[in-house]
Amino acid sequence: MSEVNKVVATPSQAVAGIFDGAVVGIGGFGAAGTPYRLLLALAEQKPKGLTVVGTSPRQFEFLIQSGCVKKAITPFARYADPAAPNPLLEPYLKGELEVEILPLGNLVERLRAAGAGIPAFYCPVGIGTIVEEGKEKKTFGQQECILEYALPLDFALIKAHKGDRLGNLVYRMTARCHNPVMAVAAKTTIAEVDEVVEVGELDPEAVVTPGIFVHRVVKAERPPLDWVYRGIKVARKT
Amino acid sequence: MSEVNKVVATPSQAVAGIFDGAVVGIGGFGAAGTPYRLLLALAEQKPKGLTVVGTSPRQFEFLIQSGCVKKAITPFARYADPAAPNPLLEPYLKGELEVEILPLGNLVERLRAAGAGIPAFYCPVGIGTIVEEGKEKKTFGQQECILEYALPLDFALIKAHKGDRLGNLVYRMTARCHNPVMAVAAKTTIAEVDEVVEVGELDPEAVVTPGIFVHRVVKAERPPLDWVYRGIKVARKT
Amino acid sequence: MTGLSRDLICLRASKELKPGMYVNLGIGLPTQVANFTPEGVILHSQNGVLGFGPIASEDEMDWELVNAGAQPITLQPGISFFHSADAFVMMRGRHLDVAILGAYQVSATGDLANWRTEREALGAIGGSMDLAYGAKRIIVICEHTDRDGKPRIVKQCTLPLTAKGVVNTIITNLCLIEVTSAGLELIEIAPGISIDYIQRFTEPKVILSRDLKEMEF
Amino acid sequence: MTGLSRDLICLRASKELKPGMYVNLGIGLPTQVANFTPEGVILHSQNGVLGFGPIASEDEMDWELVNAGAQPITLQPGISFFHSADAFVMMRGRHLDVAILGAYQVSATGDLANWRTEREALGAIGGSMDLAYGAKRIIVICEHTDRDGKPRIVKQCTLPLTAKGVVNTIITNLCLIEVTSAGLELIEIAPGISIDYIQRFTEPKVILSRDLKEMEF
Repeated sequence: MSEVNKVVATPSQAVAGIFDGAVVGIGGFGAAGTPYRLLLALAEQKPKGLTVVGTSPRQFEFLIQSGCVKKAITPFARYADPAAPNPLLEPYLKGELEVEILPLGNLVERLRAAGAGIPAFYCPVGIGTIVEEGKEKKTFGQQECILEYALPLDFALIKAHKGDRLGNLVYRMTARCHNPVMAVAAKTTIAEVDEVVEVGELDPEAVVTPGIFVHRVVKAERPPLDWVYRGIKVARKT
Repeated sequence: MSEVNKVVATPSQAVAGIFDGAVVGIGGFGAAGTPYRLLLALAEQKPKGLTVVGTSPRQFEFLIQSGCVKKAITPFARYADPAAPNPLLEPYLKGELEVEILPLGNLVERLRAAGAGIPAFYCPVGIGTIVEEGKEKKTFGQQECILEYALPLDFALIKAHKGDRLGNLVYRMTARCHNPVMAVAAKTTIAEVDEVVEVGELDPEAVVTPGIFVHRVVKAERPPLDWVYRGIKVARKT
Repeated sequence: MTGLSRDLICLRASKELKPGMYVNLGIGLPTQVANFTPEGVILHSQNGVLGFGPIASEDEMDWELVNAGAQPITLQPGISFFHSADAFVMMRGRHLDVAILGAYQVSATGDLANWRTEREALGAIGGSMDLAYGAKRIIVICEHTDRDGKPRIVKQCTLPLTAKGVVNTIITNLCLIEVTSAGLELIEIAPGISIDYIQRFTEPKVILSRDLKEMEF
Repeated sequence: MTGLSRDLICLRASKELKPGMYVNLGIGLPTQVANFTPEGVILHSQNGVLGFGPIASEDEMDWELVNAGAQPITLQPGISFFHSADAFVMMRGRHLDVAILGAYQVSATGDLANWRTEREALGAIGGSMDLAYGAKRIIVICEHTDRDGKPRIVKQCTLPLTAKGVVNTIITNLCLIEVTSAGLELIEIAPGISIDYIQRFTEPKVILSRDLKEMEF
């Protein structure tokens, strides 16, 4: 397949064309699996009025700080530790940032649904809570459910461990997390990888994201350790 | 995890307890990935009135022949080649077998939904065809959709390549097919494997079906080649 | 068969495929297009494989490496395996560029019937409805008439539908037709076949393309 | 803190876990239960890992191997990784035997509030609603009173709910309570704590179990 090459040279080239008002999904959970170099490049490119979709403030921080974000859709609208400084809070209180908070499982199902051609599905998670407010409901057996809609992305920024020029990707341990689901949901998926490998080097049985879901691949340096470890709770000896 | 051991000694032990009237999903597509030894053992055990869920007549053949099946849910109610002898046809024409035919994609989504706690979802596949008959519909944007319901299984009979005593499974090439989805949908998943390996031998990044979805594992001899090659179209030189 | 051989139908269809395209070849005649696909086209099969190589010869054959039509296929660098729910995400989520499907009937408005004939009590939907709905472009390849000599391209399908209004292009032994909002546009004619002959075996009236030409290979 | 230390709460909770059970430990105090889980209990985390080992010590730590609370964890034989949609299939599809969750408030009927306090404008739902709905058994572990000394076990939750009627068991520094259809049943009392003391800091009236006993470790 000599003609196909999705690899681009720099993170800036990789995020080119992300337009004002785009819906951008960002993979990762805490630091692990977060496309650090793509986020820095996009923050520098400064598109306006983005809707960002991710799972924790870590994914949104740079983009909020550079004034790119109109709305964040996230299950964690603060860090798990309520005492940690929250980049969403001040812009939210000032009315500069809209925040949609939702169950993480509803989020990943909505993303998968977008990628799978399912416009909406019913689920019981959120019944009896603020999540059900204003939503259509239906009862199956004894179980009341909410109608949840697909959440399609214009772009997904993801982080993988290794990728080839066809866009096949593998991940590393829990840095896999939300990245494969973001990839499926987006019109254009952009992957930051630790290493670009030759086509054929990845085990076909172990490819997690086949190249059909990936449009650009860029090799990037891993994030600095002070950024990474900021989010990691100091372990205690057991 | 010394205490957990899902491995049983024989296919007969593996299928024990499959009760009359049970809904039984059967993995595989054609011969590849079909749990041949489990099917033979179940046909011998002769439960009555099963509803069987699978993707091609190959999965149902033994059970229909031994009079176990009341209803088959399948996208292929004959072989892809219309001329091949069809084990469903005669019992269907005699009124002894009910057949529900449906798009393969709707089937796998209904199975996944059952495993994922989603009682129902909307999808456009089948609109304008017999698939939509009698079903609730709703329009999203311009797209009319059908409401499709989860299809939970009492048992799944699946075929994997290697498994460990925790139930972690890997597959081999296209013998993976529907097996992982069947596993997710069932209350009790029973896996026939070519090889039982030590815990820790499977690459954690490449496990396809984690043990949480698997309840019994049995090592079984591969099916006889005449059975296997019956379904394979003779290749032509290119 | 008048006009093109089955191999030439497949060859003509293969010219619609470009490097980098993700393509599914339906069961039956379409699977044979794999023998002609240009390098760089990435083939998908609904049983959970992407990027496979040509149909296997008898000595290469492995019964656990097959396409959706149970034909043995081959490994090649870049191939990947996944389960069928993921295979159908690709199909139903509009990730495939092209699906090439067989047909019993195609209507003037692009309705497709390809899963059950009049002769049979049971049929085989398989993944045909998923592909017909989900792929960005649907190319139908089939013989221009059925085994009774009746047109497969009809005003209205009489057989059970696979999907409504989905077919973009029809390639037969006689011609290549595009399904447009104005109707069926005749774009290419097989060598040695006349427009009259095509119209005689095509139930709806065809529109002649401004660029109507003889098919090339 | 009166009664049990946080470690002892975790230790008591860990005794509910048996070999072969699939268990999720929620963010916060519940993650510490990992230090006490008996061998053969299989731990799940929503970021896509099953069968992991104890919390990592500082020198074992790898920042790409963490639980949902961003604590470093360890590899052990039988561990597997998957993406988060699959992780949530396990949670929402009722495949987990037990989830141990923290709580701001639990009601007399098992309603749970654990994602936003009164003090904050934004909260963190995370996977709490998915677990609270999806796990077969919900064990809440928390301090018996909040930082203002007010009961966490209340007649009606005043904080935003995580899920209604889902909590099965509550383990605090003072006692172990089962949520039954008859009401809150006091099953075990921490050493040195009186029934009166528990009732004073529990808003609904508790029912004394016939088998009421002192908690053992």
